[in-house]
Amino acid sequence: MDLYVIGVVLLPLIGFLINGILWDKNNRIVSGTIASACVAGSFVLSIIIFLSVRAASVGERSFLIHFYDWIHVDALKVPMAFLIDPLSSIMCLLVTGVGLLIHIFSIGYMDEEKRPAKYFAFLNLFIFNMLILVLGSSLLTTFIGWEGVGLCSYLLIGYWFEDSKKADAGLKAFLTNRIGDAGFLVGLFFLYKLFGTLNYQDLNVLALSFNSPESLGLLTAGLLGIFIGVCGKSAQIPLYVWLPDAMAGPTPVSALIHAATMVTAGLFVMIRLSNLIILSPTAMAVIATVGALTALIAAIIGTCQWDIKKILAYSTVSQLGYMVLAAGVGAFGGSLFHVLTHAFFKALMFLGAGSIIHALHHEQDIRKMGGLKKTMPITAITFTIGWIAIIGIPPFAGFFSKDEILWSAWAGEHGHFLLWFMGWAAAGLTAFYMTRLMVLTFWTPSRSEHKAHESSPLMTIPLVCLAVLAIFGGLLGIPEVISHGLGIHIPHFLNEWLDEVAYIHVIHGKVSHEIILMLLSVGIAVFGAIAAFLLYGKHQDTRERIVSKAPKFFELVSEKFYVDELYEKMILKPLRLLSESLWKDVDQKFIDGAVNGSNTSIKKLGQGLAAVQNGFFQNYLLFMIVGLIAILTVFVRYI
Amino acid sequence: MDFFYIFFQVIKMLVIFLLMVTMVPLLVWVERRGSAFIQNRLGPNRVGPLGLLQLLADAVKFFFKEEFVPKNGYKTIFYLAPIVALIPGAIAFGAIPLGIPLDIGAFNAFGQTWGPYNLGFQSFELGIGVVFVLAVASLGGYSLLLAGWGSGNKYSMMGALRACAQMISYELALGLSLVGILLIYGTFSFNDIVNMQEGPLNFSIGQKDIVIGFLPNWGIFFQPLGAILFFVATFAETNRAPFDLPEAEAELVAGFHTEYGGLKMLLFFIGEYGHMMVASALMTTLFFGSYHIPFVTPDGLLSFLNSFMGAGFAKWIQFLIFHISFMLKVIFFLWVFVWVRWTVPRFRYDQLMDLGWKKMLPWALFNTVVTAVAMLLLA
Amino acid sequence: MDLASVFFWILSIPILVGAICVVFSKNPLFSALFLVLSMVGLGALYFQLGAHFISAVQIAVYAGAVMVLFVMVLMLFDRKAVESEEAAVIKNSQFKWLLVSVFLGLMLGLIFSQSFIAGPDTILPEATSVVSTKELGNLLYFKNILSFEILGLLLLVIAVGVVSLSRIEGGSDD
Amino acid sequence: MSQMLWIGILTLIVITFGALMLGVASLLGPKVKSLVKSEPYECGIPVPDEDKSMSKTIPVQFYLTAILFILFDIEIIFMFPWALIYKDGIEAGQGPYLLISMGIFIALFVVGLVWEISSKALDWEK
Amino acid sequence: MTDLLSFFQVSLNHYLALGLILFTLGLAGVFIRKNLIVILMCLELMLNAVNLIFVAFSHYQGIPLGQVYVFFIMTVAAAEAGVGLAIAISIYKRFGTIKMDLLTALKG
Repeated sequence: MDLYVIGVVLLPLIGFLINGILWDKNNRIVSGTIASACVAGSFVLSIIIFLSVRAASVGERSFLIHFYDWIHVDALKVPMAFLIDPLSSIMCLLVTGVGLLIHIFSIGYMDEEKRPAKYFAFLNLFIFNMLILVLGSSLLTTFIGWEGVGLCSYLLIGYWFEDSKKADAGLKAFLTNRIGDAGFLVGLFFLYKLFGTLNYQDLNVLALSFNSPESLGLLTAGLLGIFIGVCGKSAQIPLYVWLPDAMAGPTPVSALIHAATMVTAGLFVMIRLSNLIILSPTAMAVIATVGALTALIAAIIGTCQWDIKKILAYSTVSQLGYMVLAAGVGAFGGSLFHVLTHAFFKALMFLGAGSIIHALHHEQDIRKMGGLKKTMPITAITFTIGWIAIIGIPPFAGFFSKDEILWSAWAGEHGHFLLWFMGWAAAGLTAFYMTRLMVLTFWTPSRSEHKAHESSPLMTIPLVCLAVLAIFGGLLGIPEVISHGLGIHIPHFLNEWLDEVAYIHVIHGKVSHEIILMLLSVGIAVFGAIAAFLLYGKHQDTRERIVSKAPKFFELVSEKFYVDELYEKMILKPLRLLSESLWKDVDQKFIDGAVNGSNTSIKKLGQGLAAVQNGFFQNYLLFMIVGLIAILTVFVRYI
Repeated sequence: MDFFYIFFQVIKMLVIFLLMVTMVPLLVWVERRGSAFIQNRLGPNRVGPLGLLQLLADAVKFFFKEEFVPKNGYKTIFYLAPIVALIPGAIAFGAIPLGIPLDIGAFNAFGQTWGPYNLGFQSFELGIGVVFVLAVASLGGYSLLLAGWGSGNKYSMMGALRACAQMISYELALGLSLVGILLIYGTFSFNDIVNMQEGPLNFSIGQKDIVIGFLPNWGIFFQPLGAILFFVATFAETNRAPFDLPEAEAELVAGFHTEYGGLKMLLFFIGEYGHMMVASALMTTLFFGSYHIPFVTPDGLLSFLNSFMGAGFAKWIQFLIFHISFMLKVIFFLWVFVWVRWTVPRFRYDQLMDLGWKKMLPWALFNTVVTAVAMLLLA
Repeated sequence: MDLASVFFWILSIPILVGAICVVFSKNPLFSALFLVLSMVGLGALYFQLGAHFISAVQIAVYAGAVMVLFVMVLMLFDRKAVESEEAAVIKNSQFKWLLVSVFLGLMLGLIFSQSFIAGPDTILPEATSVVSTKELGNLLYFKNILSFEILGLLLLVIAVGVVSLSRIEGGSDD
Repeated sequence: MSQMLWIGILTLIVITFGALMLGVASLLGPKVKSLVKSEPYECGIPVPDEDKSMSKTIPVQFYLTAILFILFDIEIIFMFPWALIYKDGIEAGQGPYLLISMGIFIALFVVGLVWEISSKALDWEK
Repeated sequence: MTDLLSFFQVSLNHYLALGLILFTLGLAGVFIRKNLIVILMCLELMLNAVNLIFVAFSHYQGIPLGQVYVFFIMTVAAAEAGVGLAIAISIYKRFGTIKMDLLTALKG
């Protein structure tokens, strides 16, 4: 078992090193295949691990592989060790599986790139870091992966650093993540202060026996700290601004990092700490509200975006909002289920968008697209599958996971009507902007001047695989109601799988309520889709009328609620002012002044003293005599 | 320290000082007659018998000469110089015993008896006789410098500097030559030195005492070279004879005397001749047994005199005889001064200085070392 | 008031007058002559204090040799450089005079306070007899022979040094 | 102590004698003021006082003789006490010690003298 | 009356006072006069004052060693005067003046 784990982790690192050495060779096939081979290897190994975990009996499915003691300072003992248990094995599968597909896609995508080796090296490094994050046995080892992943996202977003805007985007992503990480660390310290250890297994054990109300405040603070880290990494309300700009990177990168893996890291940590989160209701309330709000606002902004990748980015933010909402209401199983399903269809849509952009020679504005249904059939079909999955039409994956979240938001003991309503409205808006996207890119007549043609097989095969996954993803967690309705007992596979690792709650709402909610959510999805189809299809004029009725509101929305400008004004400007004043007044005037002042004063003193030594020997004698007199006076008085 | 003692002392000092002062005209007379005799001419014989009163006439003439001070000279220093010239000679002469001590019996006057006194025939007897004379002699240089500086003109200044330089060079030789004789005597006070020179020549080599009957026990036989060096040095010390370049008429217009005339000149002469007398007196006391007569001892003479006259009277006669013998010796050396002056040609200045530094000083040093080694070996 | 005290007071007059004139006289030559006077006075005082040989040495070395050197050197300089308008200097340095007089006052206070406390002559033993030159000689040649030899060396060094000093450029060898 | 007295008295006598002589002479002597007479006695070209050639170049010999006189005079003065105790020293058996110590001193004296002579410091111009 | 008379009775203090006055005069001379030669003379005066005090103490304490030291001081003072004047002469030759206030080359 240890060998497999080492293999899983080290293979991407080896790929990174090899590509690193071939740094400036511009043979993309060679470096691409090396990278994909490595990821494939680690994918196969993670399958073996998954199976062996599955083979183990239900009770002891978690294996701790201890390499060495990384930090050993009297009480603090942080081992460098990997924890293999149901949660990490499934995440491993997700990361390596989706990673492999994206690697294959990007071989095709990166055809006119100068130095593909560099790109593939970074990708492998990203996978390596993600695996450490996932397999980490303690919060600190996870944190290492956490940082590594942040680094790789920066490198990959700013991949075309010659263009200053893209470089700024990379920097923005990195900085916002750093802010989040700071919160994460503070939370870490609180938890360590409280529990004295950071290992997940010990934490879970301590969590069960935690009953001291007075340290509840400390626990909540710790959890909120960690939640800030999660907001940073998984782009929640305060710190989501970096994700839309992260689209500046190459599209496969967006697919891999900003859809499937990195953004879900926050959720992974929350699930790991689920036993703790359950203990503090206030933390859960905060998390739930933030999640719901993010989902709603991101959806609203998404409706007015024109750049294809921006739309997908905001939809990712909104879906992440759902996952956090699920964690907030205690449906940790549901949030992981949504993570998986979302990874499939979002990666699918991003890669689809990638092949469109690739075909239209980097044209990203959907107003200049259209008519791609006929010219790019495979991309079109796979994209429509993804579209259906995301808006939540029953047989597809999206419906089941979103429905479970909405149901637990409504019926869970931590749930609340408002949370459900926001989630529900967001679902409607998601349907609206996704269909808007589909209409403008595929179904309306072509508006682009480029002659689009289907992408190479290298790009289309991953699309197809992802499409299949998007379709059958839902089977992982079919809710009781449906399985009960259909008469066959399909176990909610995921909840059972996670039971021993995380807190899986059981909802005791009435079956009728559940069915009504399902119908409601499907209804809102269908309504949104039809509305978008009409407004962007034949009745362009009614859309103009609606927009003209409240132009400022729509302008506000299209400008993303001026959040960036808000940050700029509220935080960055004062910060800049503060630093400038610090630089000018404090540093220059005060400190330099003091330093220069001291030496000029000493120089003056020196000159003053030098004047005394003016060569007249009688002056020297004067001093001698004065000294003599001084001694004498003392002497006379004391004899 | 009663009244009479002081009275007798003062009288004694006056007598000795006047003795020196009256000797000066005599010496001048001797000088003029001597030089005439050497140059085969007559010399002063108009005034008084053999011209003896000539000096008196000169002195009277000097009194009536005009006194004036040169333009850019310093008045006070100009007048101070002659007086300063007098002092060293007189004081040095006072320290030298001129004869046998006189003891006066007890007598009574003013109603009380005044105890017997023993008056040494010298102004004051000092434990540090020899080095005192040397010290006072070294003050002699100031009169020259003052005269030179006071008279303000360049020639007298140069003359004064040269004379002083010469004087101090030979003072060195003088001092060093004395060291030899001091080694022999082992004391500074003149009285001890004189008493040591009594009787026949006797010294001890190893443990044996050797007595040479026919020679008196004088210093000359112990230190012949020292005596010669000493005598030559005194010539230079008094700017006499071969060493009188600084105030030689032909060379530097009489050197530092140029501006002086009249009585001030006379005082300078008195100073000079005083120095000569001190030199010859030193010569006699240190090397020629002061008042000792070769084969006669003071007691022997006294007993001989008692045989044919009264005791008190005999003492006076003995005192007188010894004094005369001392004076004879001094006059002999004075004559040598005069004699050398009119026979030996004058030295050139650099020869004079070379002689002083490069000949006299080394020889004196040699003499000292030899005596010291000899004393050690022959002890 | 025995004879010694009389002599002390009589001799202190020329010494002090000489010393004061040395500092105050305008013409350096006069100050030199007054210094000679004060030195001879000191010599007499040494005689008074029983140091006969030292008084002879004082007169022979100090008064007779060093001051002769001073007078000669002064005569060598031409008048203008030597006689300087010193009167002004002496007059307008009141502060310096104040300083010096404070020093004098303090020291005198020190000396006399010392004796008054302990009474005029209790602290000081009665005057002892005259120190003969032989005694001095024994001390010098048996106890301090080393310093005596070093002094000999010093004099040699000075002799060589002075000659080379006077030969520095500008010296006239004519 | 009394010897001091006699010396004092003798100096007084001499000074009064000298002052007396000068006083009488200046009283008796005629007082004729005339410029020529008080001119400093000059033979040859009178050298004006100011630019005396001597101002800068000082004849070194006078000064050198004087300083060397001081140094050697002190060395001679050092010999006097030695001369005194030498005779007793020999009786007391310290003779060689005294001789050697003074020998060193005299050696230094000789070295100084020889160096002076060889360095032509004392050579006067012809 | 008697203590007045006793004041005139000479003791060690009187010699010390005389020596001190001489020393101070010498110090003042060195301190105030501008002429280098006069300064050297005042220096000699100060040394003489020290000698006097030495002899006075040796006389009153009955220790003849004091006089030996006076002996040494005299030689050193004479040597010092000689060298001082040699320097004065070379200064005179070099700068044409021996006024101290013009000789200020040695300064900071």
